[in-house]
Amino acid sequence: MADRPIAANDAEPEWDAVASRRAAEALIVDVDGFEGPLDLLLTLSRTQKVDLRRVSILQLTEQYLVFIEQARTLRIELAADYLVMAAWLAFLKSRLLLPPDPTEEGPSGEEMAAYLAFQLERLAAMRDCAAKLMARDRLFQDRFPRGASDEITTARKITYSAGLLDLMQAYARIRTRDDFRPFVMDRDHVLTMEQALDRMRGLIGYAGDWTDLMSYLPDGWQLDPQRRRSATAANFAAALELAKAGRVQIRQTESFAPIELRRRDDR
Amino acid sequence: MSDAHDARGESLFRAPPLAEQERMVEAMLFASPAPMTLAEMEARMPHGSDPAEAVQLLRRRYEGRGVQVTRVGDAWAMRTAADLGFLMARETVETRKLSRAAIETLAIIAYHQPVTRAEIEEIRGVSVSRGTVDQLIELEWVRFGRRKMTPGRPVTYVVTQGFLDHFGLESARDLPGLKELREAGLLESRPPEGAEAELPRDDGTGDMFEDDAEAQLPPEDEDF
Amino acid sequence: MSDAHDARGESLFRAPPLAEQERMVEAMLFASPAPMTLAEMEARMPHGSDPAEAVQLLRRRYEGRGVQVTRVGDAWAMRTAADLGFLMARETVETRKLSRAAIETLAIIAYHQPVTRAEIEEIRGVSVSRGTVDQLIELEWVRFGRRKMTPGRPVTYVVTQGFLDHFGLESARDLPGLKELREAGLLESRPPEGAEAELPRDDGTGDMFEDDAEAQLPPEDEDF
Repeated sequence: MADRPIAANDAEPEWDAVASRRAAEALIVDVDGFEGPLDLLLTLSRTQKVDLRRVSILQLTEQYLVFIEQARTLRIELAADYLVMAAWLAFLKSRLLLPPDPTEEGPSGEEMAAYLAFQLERLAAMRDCAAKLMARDRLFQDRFPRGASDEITTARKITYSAGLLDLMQAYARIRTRDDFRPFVMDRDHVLTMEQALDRMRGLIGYAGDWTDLMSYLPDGWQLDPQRRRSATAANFAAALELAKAGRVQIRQTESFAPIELRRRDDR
Repeated sequence: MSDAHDARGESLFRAPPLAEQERMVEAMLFASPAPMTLAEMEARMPHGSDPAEAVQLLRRRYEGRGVQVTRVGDAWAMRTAADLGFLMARETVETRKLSRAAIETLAIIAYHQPVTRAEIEEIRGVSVSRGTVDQLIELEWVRFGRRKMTPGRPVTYVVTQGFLDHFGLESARDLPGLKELREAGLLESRPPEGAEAELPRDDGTGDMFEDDAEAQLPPEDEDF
Repeated sequence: MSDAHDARGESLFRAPPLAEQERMVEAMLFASPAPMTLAEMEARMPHGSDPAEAVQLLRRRYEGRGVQVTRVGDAWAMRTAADLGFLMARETVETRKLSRAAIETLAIIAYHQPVTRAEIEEIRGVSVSRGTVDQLIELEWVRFGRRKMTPGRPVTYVVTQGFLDHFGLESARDLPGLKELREAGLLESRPPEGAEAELPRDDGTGDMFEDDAEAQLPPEDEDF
C-alpha cells in the first residue's frame, strides 16, 4: 500500500510562474523520498534543530499540516495514511490547545504528544542502529571464512537441502494451484455450501422482499434431480449461515411449505 | 605441553591431552565452513574430551593473528581478522544491495526480537512491503520465532546465527547500543514513565484464528 | 619517506613489519579457495612485502598444530593435519536439492500433521510414491505419528525435531499460514483471480468459521 506513498497528479498547466513550478517539483521529489507519515514527521522534526526529546509536538503538528495542505494545493495525490495522520494530528492539536475536559474519555493531549515523540525517537534510534549494523565488519566484506572446501574427502555422504522459503513456497504453490481439485470425488454434480454462499451473498442485496429459496438455485441446476438436490441443500445451508450472520431473515409458514428469505436492512 | 593438563585429561575416560584436543578443535573449526557448536565438536572427538576448554585455549592462541576464533551465538568459527579485509578484495561476495526498508526492518527485528510484522509496521510507520522480509529470510538472517500469545497468535521474526556471523556479533546481546536503547525505554512499545497514551494501533487482530485454521488439520479428521 | 637508506624492507617502501606480513599471509591462505603462489600474495600485499619470508615464519608457527602450511607445487595452502583426518570424515558431504515432489510432500506434512498418505494425495492432487515419503523418513525429517481413528486406522506422518532444527523453527505451529505468507510477500505470485474462493477460511466470512478454527487449535504445548 505504501510502496509509493505519494504520486504526482498529471501536471496542470495553470502554474506558469517558473518559481512555483520549481517549488512544486522540489516538493514532489521530496515527498517521493518519504517512507510514510512517520518518516515525514521525523524529517520535519529535524528542522527544529533540537534533541528529539525536546521537540515541540505542537510546532511539528503545525509543520505537518502545512506540508499536507501545500501538497493538496499542488494537487499531489496523497496516500491515505498521510491523510489519516493529518486528521490525527489535527485532533491532537485541538487537544493540546483546548483546556482539558475532565469528563472526556481517553488519553490527554499531553499523553498523545508524548507517544508521538516516543515513536519518532524510536524510529530515529532504529535508523541509527541500522546504520551501525551495516557499518560493522561484515562477513565476505571485511571478514572471511575459509576459502577452500575440504580436501580430506574419504567417505562421501549425500545430504539434501531445502530452505524455509522453498518449503513455504511449495506449500503456497499447492494451496493456490489453479487447477486444484480433490481427485477422490467427482464434483460435477455437487454444489458446495461455499459456492452457494458466494452466489447468495451477491444476490440478497436485491432481495428486499420475501423470495422463495428455490429461486436462488443457479441456472442448470433445477432439472437434473441429483444436481437439484445438491443445490437445494447447499442453498439452504448457505441461507442458514447468512441468517446466523444477521444478513437475512428466513420464514416458513408450515412444514414443507416454501422457505422464503429477505434481506435484513437494520445492518 | 603441560603435564598437569595431560594428567587430568587422561584420568577420566582416557581422553586425549588438552593440547591434543586443542589441535582437534583447531582442525575442525578450520575445516568447517559453518560455525560449529560445542556439542557438534564433542560428538566427533574421542570420548571424555572437553571442547569448551580447548576452544578457549585456541581462542587465546589466535589472539592478534590474521585468523580469529570467534564466537557466533552458541557456536564457534574461524574468520579472518577484520583489519585484513583489504587483502581479500577478490574474494568479496557482492551481496544484493539491500533496500533502506530491508535494512531498517532487519535492525528492528534484531533489536526487538521476537517481533511481529504488525510491530515492525508500528515502529516504521508504514506497512512492510512485499519482498522485504522475504529477502531477509532468503539471506538466512531472519527466521520465524514462536507465535506470540496475543489475539491472532501472530507469527514472530527473530535473527539467526547467520546474522550474528555476518555482522560479527557473539550474541544478540552484543548488538551495538542495545543497553542504551533499553535504558532509554526505546525497546518498549510504550513511552517510559507511565505515559499510557491510547493510540490507534492496527495490530491485525481482525483475522483471529484464520491462519491457525489454515495451518491445522481439517476438523473432521482431527482426533486429539 | 626520506630515510630510504635503511637496508630493511620495512622502511624502504614502508612495508609492514614482518610479523604483520605473516598475519597477512595467514589470512590470505585461509581465505583463498585455491593454493596461492608467492607472486599472487605479493601482488595483494603492501609494496615491499616479502611473502617468502612470511610464509616460512607462518609455516614454523603452525608446526605440530591441527592446521599445517603446506607447499602445493609452487604454491602454498593451509590444510588440516593429516593425522586428524578422522575428525573430518563427516565433513565430506554432497548437497542436493530435494525434488519438487519431496518438498511439497514435506510442506503438507508440516502444515497438516498428523496427516495420512491419502490426505497428502488429496491435497497434492496426485499420488505420492512410496519412495518420496521413505526419503523424508530417511532424512529424519518425517516420522510416523499415531494411527488415525478412522476406518482402516491408517498411519499418519508428522515432522521431527530434526526437521524443526533444519528449518530453524521452534515448532511447526510457527510456520506462517497462507494469509500470513501472502501478507509478508512470501508467495511466489498472487493466486489467480477466483482461486481465492477455493482457499478455505480466507473469504471474509470470519465469524462463520471461528468456532471451527478454535476447536482445531492443538493443545497449547504440543511437542513433536
